[in-house]
Amino acid sequence: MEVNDLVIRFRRDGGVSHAVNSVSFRVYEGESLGIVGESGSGKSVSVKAVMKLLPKHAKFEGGDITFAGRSILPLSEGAIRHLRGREVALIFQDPHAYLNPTKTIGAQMVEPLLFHRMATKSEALVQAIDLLRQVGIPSPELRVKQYPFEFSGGMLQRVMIAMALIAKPKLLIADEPTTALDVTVQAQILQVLRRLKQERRMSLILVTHDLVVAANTCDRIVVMYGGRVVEQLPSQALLSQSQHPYTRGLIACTPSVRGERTLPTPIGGAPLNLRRPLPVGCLFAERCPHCMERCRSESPVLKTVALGHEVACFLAEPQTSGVSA
Amino acid sequence: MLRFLGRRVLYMFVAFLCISLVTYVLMKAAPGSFLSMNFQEGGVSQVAGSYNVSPIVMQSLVSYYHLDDPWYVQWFYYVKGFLTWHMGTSFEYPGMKTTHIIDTAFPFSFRLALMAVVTALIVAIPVGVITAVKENGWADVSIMFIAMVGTALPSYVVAVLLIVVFALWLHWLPVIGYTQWQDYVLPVLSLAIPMIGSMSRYLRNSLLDQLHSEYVTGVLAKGGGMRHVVGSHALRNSLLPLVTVVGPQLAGLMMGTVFIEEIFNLPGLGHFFTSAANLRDYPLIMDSTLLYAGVILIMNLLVDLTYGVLDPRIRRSFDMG
Amino acid sequence: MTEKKRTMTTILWGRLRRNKAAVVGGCFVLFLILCAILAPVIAPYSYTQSNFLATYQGPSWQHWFGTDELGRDMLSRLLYSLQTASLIGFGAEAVELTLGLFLGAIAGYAGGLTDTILMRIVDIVYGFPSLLFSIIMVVLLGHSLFAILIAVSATSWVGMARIVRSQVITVKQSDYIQAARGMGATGWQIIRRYVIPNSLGPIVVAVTFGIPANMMVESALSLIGLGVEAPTPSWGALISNGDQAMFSFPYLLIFPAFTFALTLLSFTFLGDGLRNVFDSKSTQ
Amino acid sequence: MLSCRATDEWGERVTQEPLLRLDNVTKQFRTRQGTMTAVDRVSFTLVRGEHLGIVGASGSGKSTVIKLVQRLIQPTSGDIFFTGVDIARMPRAELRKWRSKMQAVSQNPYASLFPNKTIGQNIVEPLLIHRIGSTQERKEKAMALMEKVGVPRNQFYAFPHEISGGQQQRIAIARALALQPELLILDEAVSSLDVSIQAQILHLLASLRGEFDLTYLFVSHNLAVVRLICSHVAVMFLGRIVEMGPIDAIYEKPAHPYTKALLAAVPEFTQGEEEAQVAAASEPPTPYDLPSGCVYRTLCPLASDRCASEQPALQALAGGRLAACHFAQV
Repeated sequence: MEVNDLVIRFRRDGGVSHAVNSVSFRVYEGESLGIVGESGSGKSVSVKAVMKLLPKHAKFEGGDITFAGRSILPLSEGAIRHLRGREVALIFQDPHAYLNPTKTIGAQMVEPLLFHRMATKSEALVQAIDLLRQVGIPSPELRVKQYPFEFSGGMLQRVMIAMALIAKPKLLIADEPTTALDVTVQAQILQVLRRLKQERRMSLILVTHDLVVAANTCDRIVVMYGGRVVEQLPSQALLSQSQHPYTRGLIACTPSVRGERTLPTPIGGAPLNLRRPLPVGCLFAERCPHCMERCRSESPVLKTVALGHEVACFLAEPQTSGVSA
Repeated sequence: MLRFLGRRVLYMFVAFLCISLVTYVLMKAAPGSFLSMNFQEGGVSQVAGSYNVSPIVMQSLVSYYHLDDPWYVQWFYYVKGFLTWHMGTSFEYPGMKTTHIIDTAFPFSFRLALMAVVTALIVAIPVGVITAVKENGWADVSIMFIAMVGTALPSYVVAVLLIVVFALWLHWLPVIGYTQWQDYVLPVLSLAIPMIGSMSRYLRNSLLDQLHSEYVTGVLAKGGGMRHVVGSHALRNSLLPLVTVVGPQLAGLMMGTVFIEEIFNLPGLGHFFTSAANLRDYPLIMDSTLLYAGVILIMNLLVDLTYGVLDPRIRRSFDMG
Repeated sequence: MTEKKRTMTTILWGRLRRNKAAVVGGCFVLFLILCAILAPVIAPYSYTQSNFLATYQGPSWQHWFGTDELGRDMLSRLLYSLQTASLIGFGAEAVELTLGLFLGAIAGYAGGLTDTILMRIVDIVYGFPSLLFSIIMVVLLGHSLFAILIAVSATSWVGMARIVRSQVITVKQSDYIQAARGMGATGWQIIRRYVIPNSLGPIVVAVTFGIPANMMVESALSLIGLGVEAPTPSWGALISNGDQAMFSFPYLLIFPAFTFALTLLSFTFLGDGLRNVFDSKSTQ
Repeated sequence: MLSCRATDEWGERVTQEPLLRLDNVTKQFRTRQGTMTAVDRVSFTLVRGEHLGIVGASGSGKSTVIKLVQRLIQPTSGDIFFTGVDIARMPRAELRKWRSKMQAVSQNPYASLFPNKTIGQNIVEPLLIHRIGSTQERKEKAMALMEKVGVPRNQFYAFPHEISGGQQQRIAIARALALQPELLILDEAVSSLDVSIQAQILHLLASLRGEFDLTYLFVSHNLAVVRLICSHVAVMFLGRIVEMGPIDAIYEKPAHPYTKALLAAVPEFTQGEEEAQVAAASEPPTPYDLPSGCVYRTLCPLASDRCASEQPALQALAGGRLAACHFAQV
């Protein structure tokens, strides 16, 4: 999967919202990629765009998305449906919202198989029950007959994972899968995700606002700000080698239950308002502590500073010491 | 579910008693009715005199209507009479039992209403689905504009407009009579058009709510097409809010026939009701009111039951208590 | 832009002005109200003045909308029936609003047993065949304007009560009411300062839709001969009158039917516009 | 009563004057499914200058505690003392006075701001309610507060829906400060914000604490955030406090297994360390159907027969800590 220079705008009521302003990233087979950014950074829009699941008023204004060597953007609705659910599966932040409240769990779980005519209803149900057991749901035979409102958030997120995996996709995209959950449940869900990714050798894209979650779950991390990728690097390099001021800022902001009890250093200013015209130059300039004159006039492009490490900042310097990617 | 059903039926019964009590009180309070005689001075002979009826006839009427008993006994007989379909005789058509009039006229009105509902549903559901799927397209905007006009007008104004166009200008359809099928086209359409307007608007809006909800993205992400989204998920869910509006509308429709029958001169219950109202034929007024009330209550019960069938959340919560 | 003093009203007003159908509907409603008020001034003839030498005259310069079977000027009769309809429409709505606000607010705000009892009553009244009930009321109370006012509003207040109640409950449960309670606001302060202003939207919309609904009931009653006492003109009476003579003198049917339809439509467009304005309140 | 006040130094200097004391407070709700005990015999004391954090998962009753403290709901049993006065059963009219000394900032700033009033008017509102000052004075005060929380004065006539989430939360804080409260209740006050904004608000809270002599009662599910603002912490599970005490001691060495699990589950930059032990999937008990004995026992790795038969009471441990576990020891 490869995304290149993607630009997406929302047009509504005469206003334009610059949701995604040139985003590029790649996921390799069997790899897990974390996409990190705060609200309005365009991370959710980017991954939904991958499967063309955006509302009608979203417009692709540039760029290209390829999956397994095929370009996706020119595909017809019918052709893209062959990919959805079978090749690429998605799970979302709020499982209660993403399931039809009036149909049973079982009926909704088998849908990917039925849509793609991969199994009969009864075969599919057997698979569904088996998968529910794999994601750790007790007595799945009874659970498939229940409705979403009879599940807790954590249990339902497990159901979503099972449902996403039923057609054996090559890539799983998880959009903020644990944001709405309690920490203990979050830990369980992430563990399930990691385990299944290993077992099934699929690729995983984890979209999250939590840098820590991404770093702990994924091999590589893409940091987004204002609808652009500002840094891309291996997870192990995050703490020691990240260079973009925004990434550094995020790390500094993140509170911890261990170590020194000092207040985190905040990033000043307010997040970019994507409804206004975009500023010239670096989108982070206004909040950047190292902002130079050049940042206000010229937009920095991603440049490689080490193997698998790209930074979109004028101050970024190539790493001399070898870093294991 | 059974407990829920029991509670609803019990509630319906209570509501029916209340309505019958109100109509009963109104009937007693009506000025100029011999039924209000136990409020009047002088008793049977006096009233008989003022109605130009012989005291013997009057006496039999009095005992027939239990007018010498206290009010709650009278009320009891009134309700019992309705429930056992043994109501009094009409004033206007002496010798004719009101039940007889209702027996012949009500099915006519009911058929008219039913035809209108079926027509409305046949048109409104596809229209609602198409406009919702093509949200904000030209078809959606123009159809919804027409639907809003339809909603704004009462059936009898629609009737007049239809008559003007189809009977007066184009001479396509007849306006008077009720023997051949063409006679029914305009009355049914006049009843159906306002309903098509409001039903398609409601269906469109509730279907749009569903289509905008996130689970639709979920279905699409699984590889489903619009056909799956609408057919096996959204339409069913959007019927729930539709049922809420359709129920009371059906009830209103039963009454809407009153005016349509008046305009088209059709011999439905509404027609008799109108003349009964004008001529102060109290027994007929009260009995048909009770009948309409009963129909409305049954409709509401059906609406509640449909809720239970359509929404598992409600079904389960009923099970719990 | 935010340094200037602004209120929610001006913002909502600005939004309403952008909806063309609502503006046209609103202007027409204003025009109708003016016509109704000024009917005695602008009507070319009295609505009772008959002229047996000029019966069934088609539209002409003397009689724009023609004359009826008694030679009465149709334009004047239409203007006066507009007056009747407005009196009933607005008057009954005022009655409904008072009852609905009072009972709905009490039920919504008090909750508990009070709410249950009041809402049961509302449910039962809701189960009444409302039009038939209005008819019975007219039969019992007579044909006076007041009687019809009562007949029209007798059952329709329940709708308003339901809207008010649900609105009050929504607002009452909102975070900002909790915040106000936490600040130490008294119950009365909360109702006056937050509950009423924030629940107004749907109520205003309901009123805008309620007025034409009342007009419909009024004209329906007069259609079957139970409206205001003749010779006071009313749309329903004019329509039923025209209905009888439609093949020979269609203008007697067309003019009242079309003006009535136009009146109802303009109210509906205004109401629809208002609903959109209030719906989009929070989403900008 | 206001004789002694603590200076603000991370709650280091603590006076013995309790600002808020809950004594065996229980709150039960009657619902369709039966009686639900949302808060079960909760007791704690908050001294002026201390800052107490209440942590727990959703449904642990922490929000209910906050509502009880504000007396937005009435406790089923137990006493709540605020500045030494029992407010649990105080008539509403009298409560008004006390409420001005105790203000709250809620999780969702947008929903808690009056939508029909500009942000300036929102700050003026509590002053209006208590009829403090003239129109001009109120406006001046609101402007001053806006500046204190870092919102430019020229935003006075902006509406809540026109400003960003971080700004909205600043306004909510300014509004809470308008009445010069002693106790500021923060109900998940930074949970809905992005980390970069969250850090800004935390800084703001830390600086206001000294300036306005505030005592914080901070409810959050985020253990890391609570640690930055509070001196003490109470951990709740299904309506009960399972562990309570000075924050450093508890975070370093949790005594209750639930606290341990909570702390272990907080994601940390681990740099490839081995994964923390995560409990297997099991549904926590619902408040309608509590297990016998210890409420945590169905999830607890240490559970024994004694836990099923005997409900552990909060017992004092070394270092001023309390824990409700049969196996608790430090």
